[in-house]
This record gives sequence, structure tokens and C-alpha cells, in this order.
Amino acid sequence: MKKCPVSQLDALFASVAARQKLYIPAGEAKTAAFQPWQEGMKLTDALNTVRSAKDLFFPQVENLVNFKVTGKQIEIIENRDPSEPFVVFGVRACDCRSFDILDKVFLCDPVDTYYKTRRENGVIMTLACTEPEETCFCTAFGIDPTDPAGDVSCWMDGENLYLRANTEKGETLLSELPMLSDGDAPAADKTVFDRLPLKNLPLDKFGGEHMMELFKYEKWAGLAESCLGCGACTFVCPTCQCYDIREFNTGDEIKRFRCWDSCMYSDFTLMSAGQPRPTQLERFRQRFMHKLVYYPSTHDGEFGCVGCGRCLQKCPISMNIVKVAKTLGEETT
Amino acid sequence: MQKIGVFVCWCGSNIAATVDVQAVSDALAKEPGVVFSTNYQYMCSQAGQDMIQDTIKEYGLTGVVVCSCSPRMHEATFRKTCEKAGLNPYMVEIANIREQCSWIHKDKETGTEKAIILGRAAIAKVHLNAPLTAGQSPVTKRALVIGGGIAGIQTALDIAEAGFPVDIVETKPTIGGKMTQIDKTFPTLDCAACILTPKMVDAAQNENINILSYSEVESVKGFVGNFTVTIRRKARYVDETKCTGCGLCTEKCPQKKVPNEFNLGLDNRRAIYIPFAQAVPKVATIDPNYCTMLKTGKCGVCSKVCTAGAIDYKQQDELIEREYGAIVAATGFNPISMDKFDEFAYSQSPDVVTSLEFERLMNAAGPTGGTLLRPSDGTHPHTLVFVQCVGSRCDGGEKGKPYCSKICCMYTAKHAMLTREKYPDTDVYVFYIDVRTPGKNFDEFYRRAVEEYGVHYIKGMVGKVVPENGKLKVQASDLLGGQQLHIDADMVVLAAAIEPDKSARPLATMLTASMDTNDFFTEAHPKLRPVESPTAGVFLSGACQGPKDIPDTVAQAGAAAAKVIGLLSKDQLTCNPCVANSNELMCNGCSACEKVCPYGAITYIDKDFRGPNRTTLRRRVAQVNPAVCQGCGACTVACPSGAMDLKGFSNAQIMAEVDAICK
Amino acid sequence: MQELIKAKAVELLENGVCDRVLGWKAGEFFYDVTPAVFRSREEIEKDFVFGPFCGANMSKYLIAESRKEGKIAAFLKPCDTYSFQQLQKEHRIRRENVYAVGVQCEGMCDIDAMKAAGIKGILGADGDGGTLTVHTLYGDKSVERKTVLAERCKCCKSKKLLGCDEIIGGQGEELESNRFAQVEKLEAMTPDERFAFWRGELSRCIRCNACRNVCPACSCEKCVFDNPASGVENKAAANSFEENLFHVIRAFHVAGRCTDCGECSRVCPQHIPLHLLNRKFIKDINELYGDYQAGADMDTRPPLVNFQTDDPEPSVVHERGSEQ
Amino acid sequence: MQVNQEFKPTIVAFCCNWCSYAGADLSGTNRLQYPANVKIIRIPCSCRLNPMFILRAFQRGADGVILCGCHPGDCHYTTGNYYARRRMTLLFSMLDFLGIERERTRVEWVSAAEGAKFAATMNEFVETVTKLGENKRLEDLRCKS
Repeated sequence: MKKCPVSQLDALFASVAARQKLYIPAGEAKTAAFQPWQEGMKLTDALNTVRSAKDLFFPQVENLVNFKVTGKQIEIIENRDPSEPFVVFGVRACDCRSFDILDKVFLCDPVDTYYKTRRENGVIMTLACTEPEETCFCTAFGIDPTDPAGDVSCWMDGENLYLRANTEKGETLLSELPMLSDGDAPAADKTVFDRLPLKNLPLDKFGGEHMMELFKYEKWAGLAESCLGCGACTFVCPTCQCYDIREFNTGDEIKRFRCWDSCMYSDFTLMSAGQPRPTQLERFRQRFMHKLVYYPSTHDGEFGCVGCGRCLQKCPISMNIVKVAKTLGEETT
Repeated sequence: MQKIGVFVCWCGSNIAATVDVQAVSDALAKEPGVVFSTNYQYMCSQAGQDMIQDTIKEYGLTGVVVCSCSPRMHEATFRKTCEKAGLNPYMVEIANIREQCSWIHKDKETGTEKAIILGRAAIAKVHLNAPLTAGQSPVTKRALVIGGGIAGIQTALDIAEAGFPVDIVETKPTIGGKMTQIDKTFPTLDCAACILTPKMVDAAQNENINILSYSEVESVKGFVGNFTVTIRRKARYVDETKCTGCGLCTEKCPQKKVPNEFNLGLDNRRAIYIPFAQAVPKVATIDPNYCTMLKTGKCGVCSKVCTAGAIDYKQQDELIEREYGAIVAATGFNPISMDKFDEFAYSQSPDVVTSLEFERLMNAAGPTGGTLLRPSDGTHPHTLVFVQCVGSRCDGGEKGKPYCSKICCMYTAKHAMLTREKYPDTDVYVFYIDVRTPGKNFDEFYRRAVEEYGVHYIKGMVGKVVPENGKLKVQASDLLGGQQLHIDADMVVLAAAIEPDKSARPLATMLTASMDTNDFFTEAHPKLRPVESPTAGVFLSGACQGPKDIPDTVAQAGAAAAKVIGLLSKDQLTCNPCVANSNELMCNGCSACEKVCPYGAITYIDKDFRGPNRTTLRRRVAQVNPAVCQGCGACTVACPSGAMDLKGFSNAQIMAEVDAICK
Repeated sequence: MQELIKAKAVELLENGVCDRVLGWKAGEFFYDVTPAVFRSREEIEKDFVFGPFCGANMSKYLIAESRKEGKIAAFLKPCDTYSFQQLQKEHRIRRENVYAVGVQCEGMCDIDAMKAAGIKGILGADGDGGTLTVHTLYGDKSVERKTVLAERCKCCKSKKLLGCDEIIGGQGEELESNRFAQVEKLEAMTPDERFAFWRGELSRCIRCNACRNVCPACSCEKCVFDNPASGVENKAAANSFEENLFHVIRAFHVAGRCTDCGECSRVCPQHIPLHLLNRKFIKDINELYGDYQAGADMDTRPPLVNFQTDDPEPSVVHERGSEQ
Repeated sequence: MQVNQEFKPTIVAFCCNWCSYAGADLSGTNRLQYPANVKIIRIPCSCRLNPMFILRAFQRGADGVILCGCHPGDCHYTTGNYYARRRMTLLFSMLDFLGIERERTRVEWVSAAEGAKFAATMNEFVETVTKLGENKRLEDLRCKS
């Protein structure tokens, strides 16, 4: 394990940024975001960014391909957004786990080459949590926020940043940083995590066995009742992966791009025959069934949620996966 | 995908001189959907039209773009051309490459480039055009004439003669209008009453004419062919059906001090009155502002003397609703108020009168029995000064009117001439800016006044009139003589400008007919459609459209009648198909569109829609009456959801044009 | 207050005045209350809350609820009642199916304001009146209530409860508020500064549509941004133009109808001060066409479907700008 | 200031069918010149102009957008331009509020008789927009190729 005095953090960032683009969580607490590092930029006070680290690998809008029509000829023009090597620092354990989930979707056959390129180009430097929020419940999914994964895991105390390379990419990165010296992080104080109010989220009944029972569960109506059908929860979620493919006619050519979609939207997976989930109830159910039931049922019981708590903070009407899980869990246990 | 044909017109050299028409048709041939593109010397010629028709048939065109002059010029022509070839006329778009391109650019390269872009925009639009079919609406075969002056009477008579029923609504107790107050008419000097009253009687006796006197239009709904008009029949406190017009009541009424409006307040009438002897209908009317009985409940003399039992103090205003196919505005004019012209001492001396008052002073039925006497002392005036253009031709001032009132020169000549004829001992001066006499026998008439009757015409304006010792001291300039004049006059007559009647503005709002800044009704076209208002089904007769003398008024009244007859003789009207339509699936029922619709074309219904999971949802949705909608598009922007769109100018079509132009 | 409201809710249900009650349901924490429909005394007694975090504007739910069978009782705060009336004016709410209970309000708190004050891991809060004691994972903290009021409540325009069948907590008055202060500040900037300000704000937009979906004025059956035929439809802002487009068009569509309830800014996950766009329109309307408060009455024509023949010309925008 | 002579702004002029489009025709009939950058789109009335069209024009590369309609009081549809006037005033104010150059948008009332005014207005507007330069603040880079 390596260390670097906190006072040298700027130098460390500068050194990383000299080789490739570096993103760090910065900005005011309520609008924190992963931003390209610049001289003088400080880490945010917020535990987590508003948008997750997912954005750097699976951006909200991404060009796919262009078409040009001349007479009766259609020309296909490659138009990928260029992807270059980058490092993202300060990813929390929850966001880091989301890449396991996203990888299983995007890297299985057929491979999503747009995502894959970014995954290959990106080095993830995680940062262990010391002061969780009341909305955190990553531990419910077996995540240890004090020992995050990633290419490089980091710990920070008042004096030092400790770094541990977990992968070859991580090793390479650390080897290029001259200000690092050897040193081990002190053992993490985990007591605060035991006090987290949501740590015992009942998840036993989810995962596929009770799929139809849960699907038909009558309390969905009450849960979905006041859902506004906005996409706030989906767009701040580190694991939501649905997108739509659209085209934009510039007059000269057609630009095909993809952008995030939300199962909460009334036109999600709209087909010529109509909307398969005609009311908000079905759409709402889809989102939570996907995270808690469908995904684990096809991925060895792994949940599609990492407990980052963003949706708890951002839902306009404070309806969220915890309330859903508790309502469903309580009835079926 | 449409199959579009592009036809580029040279317009001789009008377009071809600054636009390379070959380059344009070549460039447009490459646009998506274009299957045929050509250019030709005169597209609007028979040969050009034939070419379009042949191409439509040969290539099975579904859309046509003509790059030519303004659509205001030939859009209708080319639509008809295409219709004859079996193409829906609304599948035609015009690219205006003459007025908005070749004529304003000198450089051929620039002009060609722009013409191509305009052509592309038209092609982009036509891609989204949909065939439109004009709807039909029935025509109510009855006309309404608002105003019962000579204009209204003539229009009504002409319409009635053609066999259609007409209602005349007149706000006064009698029809006849201003002409009843005039003594003699220029240039023939025949008696106005002698030519007018027979027409009034004709109107009253014509089976097709229904006179609603002492009535006002309260509201107008509907549209061409289908107007519904609410008319307020004001309470005259006399039963029209019983009153015989004997006039006994008007003699016995003890309230004698009511200014007589017929004589412009130069004498008095009673509280119950018949405006003048030849009034039509000849029915008494009680003036509620003066009648003691109506004000205090004590009197009842008229009721006692009326043998017909026609007096009814309890009569109320009555609202009647009628249907019409056409409406004619004939609301006439009034002389402007002299309040702002105190330099002429109108308010200071009763001997300063307006021309219309002078008319009454000369009239045998007037307050002086036709003898010209000074209102102040009843003496015979010896020196008279006529001032022309009082309030006419004032540039931009708040005081007067910017326009020429047209009739003043002639009636002043008439007054001067009549005065000199009847009273050769008088000196008559006329001050003028210009004397305007364009009309048959008008200039001859004016010259007679000067040459035969010795009227002193002086070019120049009167600066001031000061009453002094029973005389009116007139200070004026003689522009030709280059001197200041001081005349001690006995009377001064002011040729007051005329303005539209005050009722015209609210009426225009009800009719949604437009007006100019002077409150004259606007014609649909100043030259080509002078008697139609831009609002379909509304026609203009007489001075409400602009200052007019009697011959012009009668001519225009007849013309308006001809237009009405043309309309009423149709059984069905074809509607403009470029109307708004509401997509009920997106309509919120919020009423924003209804509020901005100037025609009341939008109504709401509650309608059941299929909801998710086999449910039924009842929603309030807008409905557009295509016969009423005029296609302005105000609703389309007021609608936040975009449920309201306009056929022929849809959101998608306009945006396609924008895209093509900005590309 | 909460007890009064709960008792009223039970009373209305049991007296048969209504068969449903729209109110706020307790969440995991003290601040994450959810609007909910209650159907029984038990439900009300268990979960019904009214407190400093009941910020959600309940009026929009009444569009759908009032179309259902039966009658729903709704508890509406003063700002909710403005939206309630505005929606009735637009024929969106069936008034006869709603029993409206006005609830007086002391201003709602903003959990993010607490967090911005550096309080982490918030578990609960106590204390009426001026000071709140906040229990956190890291011990208790105390905070002045007025410092954690929602932005919109700090410049509350009115405590008036409009068009209610019944009122709890007393009728209030319209207030003198300085709600246009921030708009004025922006107006005083140079165009370059304003452009930079709004780019900074709007570039954070993730087009989650929370602002639109929560907005009582944005209650179109089909939003133009969801309608492929509208020509402006998009699911995500592909670039700065589309970010501007969405917010300008949205503000324009609610102009003259927005009651300034401030929900758009409350729900924005990125804390974009969207209410400033709406307030700009309100301020312009007040200045150019005379004071107008959407929802304040049922009769006045909304300013964008109205006109005066002597309205100022659009060039007023250029002239006003050049004075600065 | 050095004005870029090469820059030819794209100007979209929305003209109401009854007054301003006819006014534009008249300026053509009278051979009054104005720059070819101005392209006219005919709409039935100024009240047909949806703010979306203006934004669309900017998106697609317009550098200035002008609306011409009948003079207030003279609207063929009686009241259309009064509504248009309010809508445009508020829209322009909002664009200004967002820091977008207010000189890029304009409303001018042009009657069917005012061919000279139409040409003069267009000349002036083109000059103003040319001085401003390219529209950068409301552009969609996808449309610039």
C-alpha cells in the first residue's frame, strides 16, 4: 500500500492529470459532480455526487453513427464520440459496485463497444467512506464502504491518502506517481455503519423465487399512487442502464444517438401497438421489480441496486426503493 | 413520399433576368421527392398551365411547387390548374421568387442562390401538405342592414327588389338619416325630402323589408351565411302597432322644453314626439329623459289624449334574436364636435353655426320656417362668412381629422348660392384652402356660385371670430391678395369635418370587421373589393366606409346590395379549408384557445376516451367549427400541448420551411 | 396542527363528506413524507403527518383524483390553493368532487438546506418554534428554523387560503415579499454575465422532467417534449441548445398560468433555480400588463390570452436593456 | 469595430399574409433592395408565430429572426397581432434574461402599403445582426456542418 500526504493531493492530481484526463468529485455539496480536474480544484464535501460515476462510462447522450443521404445513396459515417484514457478519482464503494452490474449488461454478448471502450480507457480510483449519510444502505447489499474495490482503492484520513492498487491498470497508474511512499492505512472505524438506520433492509424475499407473487402484489397501487413519473430516480441511479436510440435530422445528415431512458416515462418502450405498461403503476413496478427481482433472477442473485441512497434524496415525492422493499418485504415475510 | 413536380417560371425577363431559372430547376430536381423539374417562360399562361396539368397526369404528381410571382398573385390560379388535373388544390405551394427575389436583387448569383433556397422551402412544405377539402355551410337567405339612412334604405330596397327579405335596424325613431335634415342637394338643387321620402315610403311598404326603428344591434354571433344577431328594440313607450301617427299627443304634451335633435337643438320639441312630418314609421316616441310621467309617475296627458290607446308607460326594452346570411353596415356619419375649434367662437355666439345647422335654418320645415334669420336675434343677416375645412385636412393634430371630408366644398357652394339667390342683398364670403369639385357637374356648379351669384371666394383661412356688439368680427388672411381681412359678419357658417358615427366602433368589434385609425370601416380591398369588409359576409354601404356625397352613397349602397344578393342567391358556401383543428387526444380542455379565438369558432364538449386497462376517461375537449374558423392560428400558439394545429400552415410545415431556409 | 388535521381527516371520512383523503404519509425519516391517498381511519392514524416537510403541492393530484368516482378531501397549503384555483380556471379539476380543506402554513423546511449547513446523517428533528434540534448519526445539532426554510418560503407571497370549503389554522394575508430580488439581480447583470450564469445552471440539467412533472401548470395530456409530432420532442438534452429550449419553452407554456409555487426548484435534483425563469415572466407581466397573480381568482383573463390595445411594443425589451 | 465583411447572417422573416407579406411584395414591385440573406416565411397572421419556430430557426442556424405583422388595430383577424405582441415581448425578454443577444429578435409592424418600410427594416436588421456576428448562444452544433 502507498501513501501520500493530504497536503500533496494537488500535486498527485496534477501528476495524474498530466498523463490523462482526471475526474474528481467537486463542487458545492448540493450540486457535486465528477468534473475534469483543474489546478486548484477541491474535493467536494458531499459524500456522493448528484450523478453517479456511471456517467463517465455510459454518458446520458452519446453519438452512435451518422447517415448521409444523397439521392438514393445512404452513406454511413462513423461518428463515435472519441474516448481517451481517463482516471476517475473518489468513486465510492457503492458506485464502484455499479460497474459490476453495468458490465454484466453491456459487456455480455453482444458487447456494447461504446461502453467497452470507455471501460478499457477508464481507471477507477475509489475512496473509502468514513462519514455515511442516513440514506446509505450499501451494506445491505454486502458492500463494504470502508474497503471499496476499483483499480485503485483509497483511504483518506486527516493526514494522508492511502492507495492500494487492485489491478494491473491500477498498478501502472500508481507506478507513475512519484510522490507516493509506502504506508498502510489505519484500520477503519466501522461503528458508524452499524448505526445506519437502513442497514437491515429486508431483501430475503427478492431475487426471483417469488417473482409472480411480488408482481401481483396488491400494494403496488398504493406505492405507485403518487409517483410523478419523472426520471429523477433513474437518472441519478448508478445502475439504471436503459437507453433509447434516436435520430436527429440536421438537414444535411441524420445523427443517430442514444440517450438515457427511464422506465418511469410514459413513452418508455413505446411500440406501434401501444404502451406495454399503460399506467404509472406498471412502470413503477417495472423499475423496482427490475432492480430487486428480475436482475437478481438472471444474475445469480445479485441485486440491481447498490444502496447509494441517491433516489432517497432526489425523489420529488420521497418514494423510493427502501420504502418499496420494506412494504413488500414486510408483507411477504 | 410525395412525388413532387417543380415548375420554375421566368415571368418573361422579370424573373429570368436576375435568376438563372435553369440552375434553379436543376438544383431543385435533386431535392428528395422531386420527380420532375422544369422552367418555362410564363407558367401562368395557358401553355404553362397545360404543362403543369400534363405533368401531373404523366408523372402522377402528388405535390406541385411553382416558383413564380407572389402567391398573392397566382396561388389561386395554380390551385385551379392542379385541381383540373385531378390534384388536390392544397397540394400546391408557391415559392415567391419574383417579388421577394428577382425584383429585389441585382446580382444573378445571389438571386439564383436565394431562389433555390425558397424553392427548397416550398418543397419541404409540400412534403407535409395534406389534401384539404373545403367544407360547405348553408346560407340563411335574409340580410340585415344596420343603419337606415339613404345608404341603408337604398341597400335594403335593392336587396328586397331581388326577392330577399331584409331587416333595417335604425337607432333613431325614424329612418331617413342625415338626408332628412338636408334642404336641397347639390348640384341639382332639388329638394332632399322630395327625393328621399318616397324611398322611405317604398322601404316601409316593401313586403321584403322589415324596419326595426329605435333599435340597436346588441350582439353578433356566427359567420358568413349564418349570423345570429341580437337586436335591442328600445322601449318607445308607444305601441307601434296601435299608434296612428296622428300627432295629437305631440301637441298636448306639457313638457315643451326638449331640444329638438332633428333641428339640431335650434328649437324645441315635446317629450313625446315624431321627429318630422314624413317620419317612417310615423309613430310617436316618448323621450324617457324628459317625460314627466316616466320620471315622476305624474302626468299621463299623452295617454289621455291618445284615442288609439297606444301609450304604454310600462313598455320595456325587448331583445329579439334573428338569423341572417349577410350584414350590411350603413352607420353613416356625423359632423365633428366644434368644441376644439373655439377660435371660430362657436360656443360664444349662436350666430356661428355648422353647415348642417345652416341647412335647417334654410329649410321650410326648419325652426325658422325656411326664412334665414340669425339665431341670436331673429334678424336678417346681411354678411355671411363660410369657413371651409373646419377640422378636415388637419395634419396629425389631435384637433381635427387628417382626411378631406369630401362634401364640404360642394355644400358650401350650394349654401352660398342659395343665400345669394334668396337674399340678393347679402354679401357672402367663402374661405377655403382648396376648392375640390371632382364630380359630374360639380365644377360647373361651383363656378356658377362664383360667376353668376357673386359669391366672394377667398383662398385663405379664418384665423379668429370675435363676437362684438352683435356682429362677428372675422379676421382672415387672403393668400392670393396677400392681405389680412377684417369682416364684420352677421353669421359665420362652419363646414365641420365629418366623422363615422360613434356606434361604428363597437359594431365593428361585434362584427369582427376591421376599421382604420379614423374609425371608418376597412374594405376587403381598397380598389377591387370596396364594398366588402375583410370579414366574410359583412358589407359596407355609405359614409361608414369613408366620406361620401349622396350620389356616391347611393351608388355604393347599390353595389353592396349586389354583393349581398350574390351571396344570398347561393344555397351553400364553400369554407376556407385552412382552419384550425384540435387533436382531441392531446387537448387539455383548458380554454386558452377559446379565449383568443376572435370568431367564437371553438366550443367544448365532454367526451369519453379509452383509457389504459379498458377504462373510460371523460375529458373536456375543444372542437373547432370549420365554417366559423378563419384560420388565423391564434389558438395554435395559445395551446400549450400543441393539440391545436392549423391546416395548411401546420407546425410541422412551418418548421420544415424554417429548416430548409436555415440549412 | 397535525392532530387537528388528522382529526379533521377522520371526521370527513366518517361523516361521509368524502371517501378518500389526500394528505401526507410518513416515511423512513422525519423528512421524506410522500403525498398519499388515505381511505380509512386506521391508515390516517398510522401514517398521516403534517409537518415542516410537507412541501409537495397537492393540487396537481386533484386533476386525476377529481375525475374518479366519489369525493376526495384534500388538505391544501396556501400556495397549493392558488394552483388549485388556477387548475379549476383551466377546467382541469372537477371542483364538485373535491372537498378542499385549507391548512395554514408557517413555511416548509428544506432538507438540503440543512445538509448545506453541514449537517450530515440526519435521523430526526425536534422542537417547535424557532430552533430545531437535529439528531444525526454524529450526534445532535441545533439549527435555527428560519435558516433551513425552503427558498420559496423565505419570500412567501401569500398565506391566503383560496377557494376552500373549510380552513384550519386561520386565514392568512397576502404578504409583501421580495421574491423578485434575485430576478432583479440577474437583470442588473450584463448579458454576458447572465449568459454565463444560466449556462452554469442549465448545463447541470439531466432532463429528468421532475420540474415538469411536479408542476401543476404542466399538466398537459401530452407534453410537447414527449410528442414526436411537436417538432421539439427530445428525451435528453443533446447539447446546450436543447437545455435552453426545454426550459424556455416550458417557462413560456406556463407563463401567465404559473402561480409561483416553487415546486420546480424544490424537486430539481440538480438545484437549478428554475423558479427564476417563471418569476421573470411574472415580473414582466406585472410590469408590462399590470399585476397579475395566477390562481388568485377565477375570472380574470390570463395575461397571455388577453391584451390591451396600448400594450408596450416588443421593442420595450431592447429599450429597457439599453438603459442599463 | 471591424465588421466582418464575409459574414452573411441568415435571417428568417415571418410575415403575416395580409399586411407584411403584401408589404414585402410591394417592396419587390417597387424594386426596393434588401439583402438576400432575408428569407420570408408566410404565415396567416402574426399570432400564428409559435415561439418554438423562433427557437427552431436559431437551432438550425439562423442568426436573426424577425416577425412582421399588421399594425396593431389593423389585424385582418382583428386581434391576432395584439396576442402576438404580448407573446413576443415576453419571449424576447426571456431570451434577454438568458443572456442571448436581444438584437437578434425583432418585431416590426408593416402594412401592405409599406413596401419602403419593409425594405428599410430588413436592411437595418441585417446590418444589426451582421454587427453582432454569428449566433453562438442559441446554436445547435449538430446543425453546423
